[in-house]
Amino acid sequence: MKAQGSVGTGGAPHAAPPATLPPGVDLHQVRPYGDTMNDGVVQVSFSLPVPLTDEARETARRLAGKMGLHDILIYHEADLGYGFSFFIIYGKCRHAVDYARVVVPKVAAARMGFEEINAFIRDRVGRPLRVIGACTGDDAHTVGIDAILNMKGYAGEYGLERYPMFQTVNLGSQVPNEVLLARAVEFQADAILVSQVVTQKDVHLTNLAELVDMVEAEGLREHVLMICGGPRITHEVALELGFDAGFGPGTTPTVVASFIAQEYLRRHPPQGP
Amino acid sequence: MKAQGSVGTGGAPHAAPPATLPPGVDLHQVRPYGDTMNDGVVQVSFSLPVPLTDEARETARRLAGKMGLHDILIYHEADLGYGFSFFIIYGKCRHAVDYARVVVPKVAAARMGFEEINAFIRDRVGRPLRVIGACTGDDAHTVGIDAILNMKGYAGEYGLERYPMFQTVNLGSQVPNEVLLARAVEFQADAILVSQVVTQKDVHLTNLAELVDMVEAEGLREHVLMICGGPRITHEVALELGFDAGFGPGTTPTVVASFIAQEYLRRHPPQGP
Amino acid sequence: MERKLDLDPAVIERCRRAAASVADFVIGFARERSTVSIERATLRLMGIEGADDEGVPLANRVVEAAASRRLLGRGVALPFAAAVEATGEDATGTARLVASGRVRLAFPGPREEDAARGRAATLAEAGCGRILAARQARDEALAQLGEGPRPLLYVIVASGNIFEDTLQARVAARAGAQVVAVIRSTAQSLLDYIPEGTTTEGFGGTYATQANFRVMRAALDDTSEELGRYVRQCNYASGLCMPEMAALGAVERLDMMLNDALYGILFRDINMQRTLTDQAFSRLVSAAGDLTINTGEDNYLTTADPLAAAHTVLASQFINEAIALRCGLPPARIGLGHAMQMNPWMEDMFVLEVAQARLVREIFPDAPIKYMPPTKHMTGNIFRGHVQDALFALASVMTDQGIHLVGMMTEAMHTPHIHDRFLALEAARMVMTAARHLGEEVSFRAEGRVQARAREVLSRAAEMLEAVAREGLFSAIEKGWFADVSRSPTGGRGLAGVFRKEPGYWNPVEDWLRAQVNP
Amino acid sequence: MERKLDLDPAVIERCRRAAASVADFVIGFARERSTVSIERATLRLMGIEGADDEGVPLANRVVEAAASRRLLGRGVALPFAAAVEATGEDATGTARLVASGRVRLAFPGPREEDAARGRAATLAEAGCGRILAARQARDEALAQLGEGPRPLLYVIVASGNIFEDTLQARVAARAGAQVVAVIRSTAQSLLDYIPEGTTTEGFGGTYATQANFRVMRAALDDTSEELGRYVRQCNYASGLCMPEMAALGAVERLDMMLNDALYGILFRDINMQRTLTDQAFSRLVSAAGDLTINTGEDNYLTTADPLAAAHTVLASQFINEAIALRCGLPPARIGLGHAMQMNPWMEDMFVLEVAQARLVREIFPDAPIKYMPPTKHMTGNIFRGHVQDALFALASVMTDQGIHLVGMMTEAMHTPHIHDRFLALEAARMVMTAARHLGEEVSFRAEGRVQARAREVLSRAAEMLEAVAREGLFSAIEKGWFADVSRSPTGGRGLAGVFRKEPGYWNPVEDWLRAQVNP
Ligand code: B12
Ligand code: B12
Ligand SMILES: Cc1ncc(COP(=O)(O)O)c(C=O)c1O
Ligand SMILES: Cc1ncc(COP(=O)(O)O)c(C=O)c1O
Repeated sequence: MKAQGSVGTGGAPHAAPPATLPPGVDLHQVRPYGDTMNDGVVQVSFSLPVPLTDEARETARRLAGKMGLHDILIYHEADLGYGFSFFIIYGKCRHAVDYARVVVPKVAAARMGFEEINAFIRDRVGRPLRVIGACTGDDAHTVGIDAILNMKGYAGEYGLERYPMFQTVNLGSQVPNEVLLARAVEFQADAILVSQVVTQKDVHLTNLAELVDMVEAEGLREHVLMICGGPRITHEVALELGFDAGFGPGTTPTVVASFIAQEYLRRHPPQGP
Repeated sequence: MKAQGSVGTGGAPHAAPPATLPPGVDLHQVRPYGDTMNDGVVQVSFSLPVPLTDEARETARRLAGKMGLHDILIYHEADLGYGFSFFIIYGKCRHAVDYARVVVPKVAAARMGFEEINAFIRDRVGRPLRVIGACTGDDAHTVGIDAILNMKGYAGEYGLERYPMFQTVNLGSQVPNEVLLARAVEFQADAILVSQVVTQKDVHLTNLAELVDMVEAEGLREHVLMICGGPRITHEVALELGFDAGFGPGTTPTVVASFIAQEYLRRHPPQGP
Repeated sequence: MERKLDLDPAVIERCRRAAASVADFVIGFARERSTVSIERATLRLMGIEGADDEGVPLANRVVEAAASRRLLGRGVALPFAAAVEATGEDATGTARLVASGRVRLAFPGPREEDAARGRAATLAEAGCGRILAARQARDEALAQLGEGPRPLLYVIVASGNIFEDTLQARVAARAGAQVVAVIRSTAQSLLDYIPEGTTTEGFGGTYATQANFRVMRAALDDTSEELGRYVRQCNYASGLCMPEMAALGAVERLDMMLNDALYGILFRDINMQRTLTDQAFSRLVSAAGDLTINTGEDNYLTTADPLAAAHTVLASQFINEAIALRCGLPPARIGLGHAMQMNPWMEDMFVLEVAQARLVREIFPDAPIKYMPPTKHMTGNIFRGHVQDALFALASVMTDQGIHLVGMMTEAMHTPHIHDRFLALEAARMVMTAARHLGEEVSFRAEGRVQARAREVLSRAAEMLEAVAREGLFSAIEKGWFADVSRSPTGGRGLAGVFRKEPGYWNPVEDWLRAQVNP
Repeated sequence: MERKLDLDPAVIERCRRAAASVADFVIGFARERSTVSIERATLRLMGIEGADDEGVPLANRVVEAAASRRLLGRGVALPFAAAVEATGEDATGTARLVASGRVRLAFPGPREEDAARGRAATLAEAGCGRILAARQARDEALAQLGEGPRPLLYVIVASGNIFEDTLQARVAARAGAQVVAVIRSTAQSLLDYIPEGTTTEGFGGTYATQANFRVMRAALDDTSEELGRYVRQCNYASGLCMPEMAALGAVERLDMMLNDALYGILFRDINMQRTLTDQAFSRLVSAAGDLTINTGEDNYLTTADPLAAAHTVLASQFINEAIALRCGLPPARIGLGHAMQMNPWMEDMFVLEVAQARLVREIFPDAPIKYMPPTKHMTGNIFRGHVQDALFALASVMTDQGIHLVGMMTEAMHTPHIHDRFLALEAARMVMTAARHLGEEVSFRAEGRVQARAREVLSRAAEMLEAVAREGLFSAIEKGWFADVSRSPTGGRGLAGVFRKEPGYWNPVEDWLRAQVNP
């Protein structure tokens, strides 16, 4: 299978073929697909805080009904004991989405390679960009931020530390926002990179919002690029929080580097000679 | 684990403790439970007939929204190729069900054991009951009906064939409704047992409904108990189809035998001396 | 093949000897007989295609006509060839005239006989040529593209709609599937004719038709090109139309056919004389077309107890092998089937299944053993099911199986959804990658559970086979020795379609096939 | 323990020798020092409970008071005992007075000294008596109920609310869990105090408090009765309060404690002098309480590459073992940790993980090896994850692990939901039942992939350990030899809480503990 290039990724062993559309799909009415166009098949599972009884089963069925499913089949049920029951349900979903009208904000930066990015910064900016990163709050998950910043890098790409045209500081784990801000100021950072992995009780949102407020309070917001990332971070969420960009699972260094370089330039257009 | 009695069953190795209710559950507002009362956590998965793009992801998210989920997280996404994408989603369900008001029809027969049932029929009916069974239509799945009727039985219980007080005929697989009816008449069956396992395109419902019509057309409906079973059969469905009872997965012979004996007696009350 | 089970060759030899005598009986029995389906297959291979206005295949019409005029006993080929001579039309054209009653079938008079025989031979020649063409095309595609590592990952599609099926087949192929089987609609095996044209409605499967074979083959050929890997198509040479299915499969370049000596008898209540006669002919066809057959022993354990009846699977495999060899199928094309069907909650179930899987592997070293996933003990608990299938994949890679039917977590409930297959293939590939050489690394304790189980199953199979040889196959089946199912020699469907060959019976297609495979 | 890997005893001996010298250094280093947390643990074991009105634990207040008056260097026990003598109150009452400033701590004058020492000894005696009581209660429960087969199935609860946690723990126990660990709230290990009372809010876990320990213990005792099987409770003797956690755990009858020499240093950036000093004391406590410790090597491979760094895990296990032995923990209570962290898409990953798991098993035959599930390569694909966990369960039962942390299909995303645990336990039990004696049945090819890998890892561990012994542990850590993380001896949290014992340092609790375990 290795030969089929699936190492480290899984999914399909073959690259995706040109994205075609299946025959007969109505892009204004996109529905789930099981084995027939528009059959609407959906799989659902959940527990209920009631013991497994006929009534519990019926409750599960009605809940699925309220979710917009019909032809509901309870595939599996289990009594978890102590007043809990578990259900696996299949049904056909009434709902459809107008795919043709969906619009999604995207990171607006062409992806470049290692050499390209260094050349880009050397020629257009003329000096290395200063990047500071940290895993803030109580979060000790540094693997993500290290993947982006450290020499070693990620998924076969070097981290920013390896780029001649980036000057980097990685503060590591459990960094209070105060500390990050202070170090960013003394380092005169062009970009602040924050990682948040622990998300219980949305603690990551609180941490990130707080940092933005502090940076604004310092009147630094327009002088520095603010970028966040983590398994639960999306670009959209980042924008809502007041960041300039957000990166989720599987992000590689070049993606981030490309964004920093291009976005920095967009904000600091070179003055004419 | 064998010792823990889980052989053949799985689920929990221990019997369910007395069905308690978890503290703090509101039976008028029962919601899914993840790890906190009323958190409403639900897991959903489905495919969409569009290639995996940011828009497809957003479409999946909106679909989950329409199902009544909030705090929606896309746990996994995959491009299936040829214009299909797959999603695993978690979210919190807005819906709740009034469990306290749920009422479910149940098979109204006290479950008895082998000896008990034979004694019951001997004393109250006075003659063996005649039961005929078949797997009708194109369905060749006889394991289910055999489990109920044949000597061997199921889950450690003897099949009806083994009961002195049942006279049984098992027509086996792929029996046309006409044939089943004809044989039932000549056998003067007290009960007709039908198994339906293949359910594609709801072929089982069609088959079962047809049999009921034929039996009624013959004017035999009130003289014979009609019972169906199969992995997709519920008592409720059976009643809707005009059967007297329906039995689903895991049914054991005593359950069916108890019903036949008691229901027969209910319909043919012994005349006073 | 490394020998890890320390099996006694003498016992294996006993099995083969007993199986040989059973097979000789079957072949002998079949040689003296033909069936309406064999005659129809003959006509199809002489060039008849299509159906009449009522949708009845012309091949059926012609055989009915021949039967009604008592001509079948000596074979339909000659009278039909005579009619072609007379009308000057091609085979299909002539069949139309016969169907409409405008031409009556009859044996040629002495003067026409030579011409008729000549015509019959050329028609057979031409028709059977398509088998060779398909065979050559496959050889070239395989030589050019290859087909990836073993075991071959085999999945089913069964939407009922051949066009949906092609979509799902392509998605599956891209996800790693190497063989795509189109499951047939629930009742097709009981039909005594093959439906015509493409179909979009089916129950539990999609109708097997010549047109559907073509549609799927074309889709898979496209995909094979895209992926740079040849993807096989599989269907069923089974049921009442077994010989015709084999013929169409060979012509339309299917690569595999489910084809079993006993399945139809045991699980479809098809008459045993019918199935065994059809069996011999259909395997000749598969041999000529170089198709791989998959036998159906895996099904036995759905009705019988896998622990107690494992030896019946092995016994049947010996019989299937012996029959196949006598039909000219080389071991490399005999995909003997078995399955992992033990209760997953039974202590050491995995240990015993590994013993069985390895046993089959070592006894039939050159056969591309077809290993079937857990089905009987699958439940609606798709998460648990996914793990059962993972254990199955591990047993498969650990014991060197040839064809791995990828288990679906939803097996207990529905025919696979598009992502069921995707997730199942992902899991199977992951397990097989992670444990790629585990089999090489481990050996089994002498006299341990694995070896003891394997030995026990083998010796019980030997006893059973010798008993069957003594008892006779028919009466063994009647006594319910296979799959706990009992059938009588004169019961079941399709007996009326069997007849003894009369003196002078002639079948140029059969002759051509035998010449091809000279068994 | 059957030897399946043909390891060279000489190399193992080299490892133990090198580890011994590292451990001797650590123990020697710790002997000369104490920490605020050790002193607080001492006070708690002398009977101080509860917190002041601001929620600051009285133990912290008393140590602060002692520190502010420069009394710590000779140990807090004596001045505190003197205060108890003076006030006539019990330990907690006296602590209140000290906390409120109404009583000032001081060393007893020559005339009071004997009385104070006597009082200190009786308080220690009484407090430590609770450890013995708990130990006895556990022994009785285990003798009466037993705890089921090995490996022990270990699950975590982490709702943040101790009362939800008990519900989930009961459901898990009924589903087969034999050990329930309450994961701590994300930041707790960085707190230099232990919160008071029951808690219902936490991040990624539930606060570890004495009250929460009691609540969970009571719930598990109920369940143990119901199930007729003793269910263990586990928590963390880790972070800045390591010694106090160990003390409360021993008193409240926890059965296991995660407790590692390096984890806090590497993954929590806790100062190494602090952690290593706390470590020695906390292990004495666990030894006295007969708790099983679980070391944290499994974590290394989340930051380092499992293929390249597997030997660092083994090296650390030797060090943890050597330190534990010197603290009086018998091998049967040293739950050395390791994990299955290789990329599941790497060819033969399973083969190599089995080699590693078996290697650890054979080198530490009497340790209840704690085997951790795949975490790093888990993804949001819960179906794939469920299969990764199944492979893990198989490796575990195949290689005789002692404690099996049940993997959750949702590991990449959230702390377990109630049914995640249920499904995961079901799958693990199924795999372990089905493959119960697989390990007994298989042996590994001489010089094959399994044996070669095991040998390679062992010899690299030997080289590393000898290098660490030469280099010194501190500088080895500074050089990032463990988990690819580098820490400096003076960096990180909590160094301020470490002090050298002054001449005349006296700690009756420590004396009592040493007497107990006489290491
Ligand atoms: C490794 C790990 C640990 C290690 C961390 C070691 C270290 N130095 O990082 C250790 C063992 C210490 C650990 C401890 C804990 N962990 Co932890 N851990 C994980 C684990 C297994 C893998 C995380 C990881 O390394 N992923 C690999 C990296 C490369 O992926 P990534 O972080 O998503 O980063 C990528 C992208 O997100 C993006 N990115 C990330 N950050 C940034 C930043 C920027 C600026 C950019 C541009 C991009 C970017 O780029 C990266 C590369 O593509 C996860 C489970 C899992 N499989 O995900 C649990 C997990 C994250 N841990 C969890 C928990 C709860 C803990 C604990 C709090 C548990 C406890 N109470 O003891 C402790 C305490 C740690 C703490 N205080 O934070 C939970 C979090 C639950 C939640 N959603 O809140 C998880 C999900 C496990 C679980 N199911 O419970 N953990
Ligand atoms: C065994 C089996 C077979 C065997 C059947 C052998 C035989 N003689 O029965 C063989 C191999 C022949 C077979 C063939 C096919 N099968 Co099949 N088969 C199964 C399998 C694996 C197990 C069924 C079983 O035996 N269950 C065990 C019994 C004891 O359970 P049960 O039937 O539910 O019965 C219990 C209760 O329902 C109840 N009950 C049932 N009937 C009755 C009747 C009465 C009166 C009462 C009171 C109670 C009762 O009591 C029983 C005991 O508790 C299922 C998958 C699965 N794991 O369920 C697929 C399955 C049923 N088969 C399926 C299909 C599609 C086929 C085929 C049509 C495929 C094909 N095209 O080739 C063929 C053709 C057969 C046909 N025409 O029907 C599908 C059906 C899909 C659907 N929902 O429609 C399934 C679900 C597999 C799948 N996922 O595709 N199959
Ligand atoms: C040899 C063989 N033929 C046929 C079938 C099933 O198809 P049907 O019975 O619908 O022909 C199977 C099923 O596994 C089989 O093994
Ligand atoms: C020894 C040890 N302590 C502590 C922890 C994690 O808890 P925390 O860092 O929150 O104390 C772990 C995590 O696996 C561990 O192995």
